[in-house]
Formats: sequence, C-alpha cells, structure tokens
Amino acid sequence: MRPCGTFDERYSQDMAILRIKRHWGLLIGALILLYLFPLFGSYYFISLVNSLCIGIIIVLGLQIVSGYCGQISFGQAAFMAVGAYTSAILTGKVGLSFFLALPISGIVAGLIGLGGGAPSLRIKGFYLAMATIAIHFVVMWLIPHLDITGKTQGLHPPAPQIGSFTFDSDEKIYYIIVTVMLLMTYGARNMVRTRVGRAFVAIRDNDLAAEVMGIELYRYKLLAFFISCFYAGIAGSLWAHWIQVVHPEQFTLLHALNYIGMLIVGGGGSIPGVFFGVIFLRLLDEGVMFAAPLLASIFPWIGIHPAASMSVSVFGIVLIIFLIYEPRGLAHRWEIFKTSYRLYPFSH
Amino acid sequence: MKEFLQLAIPGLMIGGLYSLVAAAIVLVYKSTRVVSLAHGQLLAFGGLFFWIGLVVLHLPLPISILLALVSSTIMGWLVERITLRPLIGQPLISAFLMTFAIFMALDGVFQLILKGESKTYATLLSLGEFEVVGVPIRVVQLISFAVVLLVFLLLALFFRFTKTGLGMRATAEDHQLSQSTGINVRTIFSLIWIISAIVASVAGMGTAYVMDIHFPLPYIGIKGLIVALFGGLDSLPGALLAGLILGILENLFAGYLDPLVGGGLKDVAAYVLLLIVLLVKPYGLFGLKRIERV
Amino acid sequence: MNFGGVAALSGVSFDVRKGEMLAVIGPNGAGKTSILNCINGFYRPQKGEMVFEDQNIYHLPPHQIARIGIGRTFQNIELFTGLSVLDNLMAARHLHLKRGAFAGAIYFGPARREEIRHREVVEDIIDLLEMEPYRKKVVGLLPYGVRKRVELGRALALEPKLLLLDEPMAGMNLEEKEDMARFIIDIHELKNIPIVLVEHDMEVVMDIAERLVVLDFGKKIAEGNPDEIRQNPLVIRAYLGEEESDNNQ
Amino acid sequence: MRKILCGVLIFTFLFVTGVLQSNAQKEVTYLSLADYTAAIAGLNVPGDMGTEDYFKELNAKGGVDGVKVKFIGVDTRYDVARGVSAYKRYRAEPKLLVANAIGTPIGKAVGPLATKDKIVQLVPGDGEFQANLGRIFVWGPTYQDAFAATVDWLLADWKKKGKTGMPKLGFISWDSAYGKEPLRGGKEYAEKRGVTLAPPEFFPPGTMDHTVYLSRLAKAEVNYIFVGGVDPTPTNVIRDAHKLGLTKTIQFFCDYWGPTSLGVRLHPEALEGTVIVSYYLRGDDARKHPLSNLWVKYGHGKLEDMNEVYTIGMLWAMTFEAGLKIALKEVGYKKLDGEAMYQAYQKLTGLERAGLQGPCAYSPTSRRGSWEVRFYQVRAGKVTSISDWIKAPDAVSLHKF
Repeated sequence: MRPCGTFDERYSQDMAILRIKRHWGLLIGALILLYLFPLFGSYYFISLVNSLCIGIIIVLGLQIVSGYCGQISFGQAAFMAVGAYTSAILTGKVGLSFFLALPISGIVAGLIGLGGGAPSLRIKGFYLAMATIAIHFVVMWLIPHLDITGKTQGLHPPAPQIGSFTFDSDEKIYYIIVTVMLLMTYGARNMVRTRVGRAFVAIRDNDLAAEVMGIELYRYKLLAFFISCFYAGIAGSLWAHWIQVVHPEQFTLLHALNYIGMLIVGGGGSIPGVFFGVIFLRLLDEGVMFAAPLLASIFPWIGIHPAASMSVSVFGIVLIIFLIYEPRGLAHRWEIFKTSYRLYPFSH
Repeated sequence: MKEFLQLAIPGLMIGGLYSLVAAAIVLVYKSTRVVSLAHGQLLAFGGLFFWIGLVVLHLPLPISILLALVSSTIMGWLVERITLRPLIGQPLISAFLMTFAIFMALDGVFQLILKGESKTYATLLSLGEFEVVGVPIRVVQLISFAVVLLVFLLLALFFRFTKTGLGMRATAEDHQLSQSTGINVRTIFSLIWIISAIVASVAGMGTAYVMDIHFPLPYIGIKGLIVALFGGLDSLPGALLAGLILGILENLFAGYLDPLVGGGLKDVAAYVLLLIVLLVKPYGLFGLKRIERV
Repeated sequence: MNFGGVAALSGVSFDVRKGEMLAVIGPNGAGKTSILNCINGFYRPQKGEMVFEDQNIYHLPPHQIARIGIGRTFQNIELFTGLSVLDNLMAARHLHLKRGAFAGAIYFGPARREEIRHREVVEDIIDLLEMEPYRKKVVGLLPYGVRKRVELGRALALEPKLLLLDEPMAGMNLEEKEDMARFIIDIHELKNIPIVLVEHDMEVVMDIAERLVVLDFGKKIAEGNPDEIRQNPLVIRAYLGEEESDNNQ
Repeated sequence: MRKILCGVLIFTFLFVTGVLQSNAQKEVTYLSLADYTAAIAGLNVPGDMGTEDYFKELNAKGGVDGVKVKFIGVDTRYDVARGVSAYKRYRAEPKLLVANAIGTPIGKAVGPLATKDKIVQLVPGDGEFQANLGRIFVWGPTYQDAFAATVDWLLADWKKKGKTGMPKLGFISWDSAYGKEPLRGGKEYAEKRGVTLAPPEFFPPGTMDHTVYLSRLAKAEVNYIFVGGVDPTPTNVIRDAHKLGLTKTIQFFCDYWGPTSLGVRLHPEALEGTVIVSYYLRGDDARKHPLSNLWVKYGHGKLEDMNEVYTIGMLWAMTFEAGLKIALKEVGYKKLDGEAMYQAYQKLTGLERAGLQGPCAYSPTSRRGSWEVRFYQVRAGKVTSISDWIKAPDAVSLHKF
C-alpha cells in the first residue's frame, strides 16, 4: 500500500516491505490491537482467532510447498497430527516444557514430511498429490495402532507453563498462538522473497530452466516439503495444547482438502492470500454451521437435519462460485486494489 | 488355497466395481486433463436414482434402470455445463478443487435424502448362489461382474469405431489441434462428462446393490481415484486391471496381515500399494510417460 | 545420441576456443538444440565425451553443469513466468548467493546484506540490456522480444564462463533482431566469454560469428569462418535442398 | 441483481424478527453437538428429532414452571474442531445447562471445557466417565455393562441349549475409540465368567464389505459374535455374515446402536434371529408407547417409519425436564446455572421415564443413565422382546482406566 508519489532512492529501500512511516504506524497499531484483543473480545471470538491463527500457520506451510514450489500436498492434516502427537508425547510422557516441545514437534513433522516429499524425485503434478494423500492415510492409520500414541483413545497434553503460570484458557494461550503465528508469517514472508523462495518459484514455474540455473530440484522440493511440514507440525503442537486433546479421529482428509481450498480461495503464491483464504473459508464454515440451528429455530418446518445438510451444500456452492468468478483468489483482488491505490488520484 | 480363494473371489467382484469408477475418472482425465473427485457423488446418485425408481416409485426394473441412467446423464451434463466449463483455460488444480466443491455441494443433498439411514433394493434379484471350489458365489455378484466387463467392452468399441469416439481420442491428444480439425471440443467435453456420469451410475447401482446405499458410498470415488492412478490415469485397460488387482489385494491384506498389526489395514492397503506403484512405475501400470521437450 | 532408433546426433565433434563466438547452424531438425541439451545435461548421449576447462562433464546433471559455469537460453522461452524481471534475474544468482532458508526467513543481517549486494549486480545487467522499464513487471505478461531479452539477462546473471544461446533471434522482426545482435556483441566484448550461438537463420549469424559449425541430419557437414561456409557446396545443398540441384542441371 | 437484493432483505428481516421473538421469555438452553451428516447420523438425526419434539411439546404446555427450553442442535460432522468451536459459540447462550456431545472424540474434547464452565455434559456410553466421576453423564448403562449382560445371556443360552464346555465369543466393531470401548471391562468380565474371547476384529468406520473379518471369526470357530457400530453398520455386518452363511451356525448380538426396525426392514432374512441388547424400548414396544405419537404429530411420517432411537431423544429431554424441575425448586430461575443442574442431576436417582428406560441411576457415585437392559430378538422380521428389564452387571469397575 503505497500512496502516490512515493519513490525509492536506495535498493534496500526498494526491497523493504514497509516503505514509509505510515506503514510502520499501521503495523504497530494492528499489533497493539491484536494483543489487546482478549481484553475486550468475547470468549468465542478469542477462540475463533486462535483457530484462525492455527489455520494460517498450516496454510502458510501449504502455500510454501504448493503455492510457491508448485508441489500440491494433501498431507497437511496428517503432518499436523504428527506435530500434535509429538508435542503431546514430549510434554505428557517425557515431561518436556511446551516451549521446547513446540519446535521439536515442528522438526519431527518436517522430517517425517521428507517422506512425503520423497516420491517427488520421480513423480510430479497430480501423481505426487495422490502420493501425499496415500501418505496421509498411512500416517493416520499408524497413529491409532502404535502404543506410544495412546492407540484409539488419544492423549491429553497438559497446558503450557512458564514457572507457575499456566496457559490454560483461551485468553492466555491466545498470546502464544498469536505470537507464533506472527513469527511464522514473518519467516514465510521473508523466505519467499529471498534465495530459497525464488528457487521454489523457479521450480514451480519452470523446472527445466530452474535446473539450468543451478537449482537442485530434488533437494529444493524436499526442502519445501520439510518447511511445509514444519509449519504443520508447529500448528499441530499449538492445536494440541490449546484443545488439550489429541485424538486420531480429529485429523481427516477433509481437513487437508479444506486447507487446499483455503489456498485457492486466498490465492496461490501470495502470503496475504493465506490470510484471506483462511479467514474467508473459516468464517464461512462457522457461518453455515450456525445458520443451520438458527434457521431451524426460526423456520421450524425445515427441521434440524435438512438445515444441517443444506449447510454442507452451501459450503460447496460458495466454493464453486468462487472458483468460477474469482479463480485467482482474493489476493488478486487485493493486488488490484493496491495498484489502484498506488495510482490514486490519477487513475490512468 | 481355499482360504486364498475365499478372500480373492469376493475381492475380484468388488474390484470390478472399483474398475468402473476408475474408468469414469479415466474417461474425464483423458479428454479434459481434469482429475475428478466428483465421481464419488455421481456414483452415489446413480444408486440413489435407481433406488428412487425401484423402491419409492415402485417402477419395474428396466424402467428404473432407465430412469437412473437418464437422471445421471442430466446430472453429468449439468455438472460440466455449470461448473467445469467456465474453468476451461484455468489451472488444472482449480478444476480439481471444483470437483471437490461439487462433491461437497452434492453431499449435502445426498445426506438430506438419506437422513443417516441406509437404503437398499431389498429383495431385488436374489438368484441364489453356487459354490466354486468351496467358495460360495452369488449369482447377482456374477451378473454385476458381467455388467462391468460389458461396460468396458462397450467403451472400447465406442472409442474404436464411432466417429464421436475417435473425436474424443483426438481431443485427448491435443485440445487445440483437434479444435483446428473441426472437432467441437466443448461438445466433446460435455459428452465425456455425460458418458462418465453414466459409467459411474452403473458402478453406483452395482455397488449399492452389493453394499446398500449409506453415507460412505460417495467415498468409493476416492478408491476409484486410487485405482485410476494405479493403472495409469489415461489408460482404460489399466483401470480395469488395477481395479481387479486392488479388489483382491485389499482383501488379502486384510485377510492375512490384519491379525499381525491389529486391524484396519483394508483401506490403508490401497494407499500403500499406490505409494509403491508410484515409486516403481511413476505413471501407473499402463500410463503413458510424457517426454518433455525443451 | 539416439531417440528410439532415430539418430539425432552422430559423430559430431567441435571445440570452442577461449573468447570466441561460435555459431552452430543448420536446417530444421538438424540437431542443433540437441547439442545444447547434451552439453547442459538434459540429454544423456550414449557415446562420446565432453570436456570443459580440462574437466570431463560427460553425464553430469544440469544443475552441476550450471555450477561449472555453463549458462544457456532456450529456443522457446523458458522463463519463470510468475516472477518479475528482477526476480528472474535474482533467481539466476542462486549459485552465487549463500544464505539458506533459515537465514532468509530471519532476513535481518547477513541475508539482507547479501540480497542488496546481488541486487546491484542484477541492476547492472538490467541496465546493459535496457530493461529498466520492465524491472518490476511479471514476465508472463511482457512482449515476446522483451522476454527473449530477459532470458539472455538471466543467463548472464549466472556469470557463466561459457554462454549457450539457443536461437536468440527466432521469431523476431528485423529491428528486434538487430537489437538482439547488438546485445550479443556487447556481451561478448564486455565479458570476454566464449559464446555458442545456435541459429536457424544463416544470414543473421554470418555477421556476428567468428566461426561456424554446420549440421545436417545430426552430422557435422562443415566448419570454418563465415566466408568458407558461404562457399561450401554441402552447406548450400543442405540449406537450399533440391531446388539448388535443379538449377545445377 | 435487484431481485436478489430484495430476497436477501426480506430474509434478513424475517431472521431478525425471529431472533427478537425467540429472546422474549424465560428460557434455558439445551445444546446438542451432534453429527447429522456423517458416520453416526443414523443415531443422531432421529435422536435429536425426539429431543426437539419433546421440548416443543413441553414448551407448548408452558414449559417447566413457566421456563421454556430452547433446543440448539449443531451439526459437527463428527469433527472435533467443529464440535469445540460450536461449544464455544453457544456456551454464552442464556442459561446453557446441558451439552450433549455425541461422538467419542468430541465428547473428550468438549469434556474439559464443559467441566470448567460447570455445566452438565452428556455422552453416549463410554465407561471411562463412570470410572472417573465428573460432570459427564452417560445416557444409559455403559457399553461394557451391555457387553457383560450379553455374556450372562449367552451363558444361559448355552446351558439352555444343553451344550457342554464353554462357548467362544467373537467381537467385531469399528476401529475407533468407541468400537474398542465395550472390551475395556467387558473383556475382564468375560474372562471372569470363563467365556473365551476370539481375537477381536476392528474395521474402519465406513467399510462397506465385512466378509474378510467375518470369515476370520468363523475360522476361529466362535459360537457367538457381538457386533458393534452405529446402524447401518451392524445391519451391514450381519448382512455380510448372512451372505457367508454364518447366521445359521453363529448367534449374533448387537449393542445399543444395532439394527433398528428400519434396519431390520432392509434385510429381514439376514437379521433373523439376531439378539439386540438395549436399554430403551425397541420394535413394537416402542411404537405402542403413547409418546411415540409425537412422531406423527410433528410430521415425520407414519408411525411404522419411526426409528426407535427417536425415543432416546425423548429420554434425554425427560431427564432434562426432571433435572430442571429440581434445580428450579432449589435455586429458582434467577440463580439457575450449570452447577445447580449438576446437583439436580445427581438427585435423579430412581426417576421413572414413562417406562421407556429403566429407572434413572444418576447419583453422586454413578453416572449411568440406568442399570437395566433388555434383550430383543429379530423374529419373523420384527424386533420382539425376549426378556424383561434385567440389571446389567458392573463391568466398568473391572477395568483399570
């Protein structure tokens, strides 16, 4: 968002994301608002923001592997499960602090995620996507059949703790989740505009040319998978300690598909797109879920079950409309808006 | 041996139905390069329409079949016309997501009709059973298997000998080229969706007959997708063979390995197989490897 | 080098001398592009050897060829369509940048300094090829001639020790061709690196190349300076085919 | 475009007036986190219909001492994230007293939240909540109790048939927490009574063909098979067993969520002879019950199309009504909260619920909805009662949770 008539004099200035004082002002204002939100937000909205932040972390990972590196992955839900379980085991059974378990669960998920990227040596495109679906199911079958994961019963990870302070409520863990989300966003935003990020886009846009430029395809594809699964693992760990239950039945393929949907609605290859996509689809999902009982109570002749079924359809229909009328995602709309703002008041 | 056959023969019968779903997916992929999740719903609705005709409206069997086929035709056409045609020229992942969106949109309708219950064709055709080497086989299963083979035969004939079929094969090779030779690619797309919807609905009637109509029926579509990949996304014979193989192997996995690992292997088996196949033969058993030119 | 029974290249051998501009010419299907593909590792010839600066590069994968210092452009433009001109060139600096994913994510400190340093190198190339107005434009939307230029710039950004250009002037109008020829000559003089120029159109290269290699049906039929080639009867027949022989009768 | 806008405006207007209307009187809230569109919809849809209809009837009669009950049913699609989100959304509803969380993982995820908010939570039948007493109440006897009662029944049956030795029992159910629950305690009970258990079979929910698992149980030469899963799963399992010819030699049992009369109607020949252990009325018993008329009254169709699970919904509602009555008497509407309701629920011991279920067993030391089960058998395509109410053995205490 640059107002008309702003120019750069140095390369460092041109490369900065925040270019003028107003940007810094906006950013700091937004951060203050975000951190003060639990003081005035209602319980439900705090919890909603928590779930949005976790969703954003997962989709950021997906954006890196799919949106930037072009390798579609349906494994996000499974790797989130890996992260959640690792964290739950490390804190619950080993007794590690949450703040150590958080990065470790990211790394563990990332390492297992390398297995998801392994087939990318030989296959690409949709075949690779299906391989990640296969990995999803293999992981989700393994989890309830191992002893360490509490089998089908799941685990109850404890709330995070610093000294004697426990982050045991939505308002408290909100600060952890939001902070981690901001850090992860900062990392992703910078990563995609530096060397590794350009290598990813090069692979996505033209893998032959990328190789000619000296980019080792397989290594960078694996790196992309590692990073995306790292993000999923971090999100899983946060989720586990927020809900305080990890259960094999809570990570399904439908979740993974939903994350891809968020990516598309938001727009591939764009970090703000992740925010748009996650927020739009999560709010839509919440909306249809709560419209159903409301509808049923206002128009009793509809009944609860048809209203619920309709909510499923509405979700599908909105996605259809989106794909037809805004195929490049909300991020594209945002770009158009930014450009017109840049030129304002001279529209030509 | 007897135990092996007891596992393999029912697997083969189910596998035939997987092949049909896979065939429907392969048809669409071959001509439009769209990988479809929506076929699970087309299948489920095929079964549902048949049930509506037979059980709700009490129509005679042939008319019910006709009703199901006609409704599926309309549905296939509508799906292509409304949702996928606007996406021509968009990235294929959008089209894939579109099929997912269709899946969700139709799932709501499917669940609305089902109300969590299970529907069946009740006592339609119970022609008894006979034994082959000690394995009981029901005549109905045999009939459904024969139908599977017949559909494949018809598809093969259609693509080899009719002008439309040839046009579709040409479209599969190159959209722009075939357009320039006077083939209307859009009509071909509509037609291919209609044909695939019909194939899926036949599979749906078969599956629903063997296993009733209840909530997981649409998810057979994902199985079909695995089978299609397993056989190679652009190969009809591959779909047939891969379906049969998967049907059998699934049962063998569950039969021999389940006790060792504590159950639940049946579904995972398909995915493990898929992973192995993709690593060994990246384009499926019969898929064409595309050579890239610089 | 065979493709399923079709011999694409056989018994072709030539060398590139330090600092020279070599043109490889020949009619359609002569195997010109195949030679480049063999050199930078896309194709794996069944027999033969390739030596670059006393190092055998036979059967090395493409990214290692790039590391050794061989850069190339493509006949059909193969750009990173989603990136801006600037980022396309920066992507080609990949081998010269050292910071990994983690440093990039943190950005402050070494990664940032590195980015700025290499930005300057890239800006020089942009100046050289006169691409300033397009700097921040996404390349997928640029006109054809400019995209060709971006590709040349991208190959330059690699800082190659040997530059392979695959039909840099294909599909251009006369004016664009002249511009492109000027850029190639500029690069050749400024960087003093050997350039292998593959071209379909003989007349264009005659003016700028110092030496030419002529291919036909995967075989080398002639080698020499432009004047020698112009008079070579084999070359004339290969280029003009039967018509020429009709005239002779 | 203008038409769409008009439509949206009218819709919003109706919406707003509806919302305003429903906020006018004294009311309490009953929340149901149910799965209407996925794996266990067969249980949840008719169940919540029953609850909703009973509350409508109750409100039409003026509610409990003038306090009306607001029913909210949310479709969670068997998804934990949705369940938790829905709970958090509705937790601020005026006087939310009871949350019914259907589906094991959702129950477990909502449990700590409901406990923190001090409201009463209901779950289907996991013995875990009886073993660790908290604010979570079970609908009826736990799953393991039903399994233990079945073991008793089959031993009597074995003796009645004049066979010697000990029978062998097979177990087949979903590969999930719910599917494995009956064996946590049930296994110990069977061992105590000397019944051998064949290795249990678990299949993924949504499996459509069960022949593999059944053949393996047949090979283990079991005499009885206990089938788990929510209808239509058990119906389909027994249908497959029938195809394999197993129903002739093996006696099948189903647990609470086994074939309803609708399931029986689909495959009468397959289900013939199947024994169902139940804590609520089934078949014609349920249909003859006067409360079943609500099914017709609220326009769900003909009485013979009624799913018996409908009555369970009414049971929840009746229990809620009784609990509310006690809580209102003790603290009054103003101070009414989840804590008061929790105390009231513990005083419901012995509550009779129109004979639809055995007397209520909620007490400070018990979370069971009742102790009694009764056995039904499919005879000539009808679910027929073959026993009176029997007190189920306590199998929960045998397992270390």
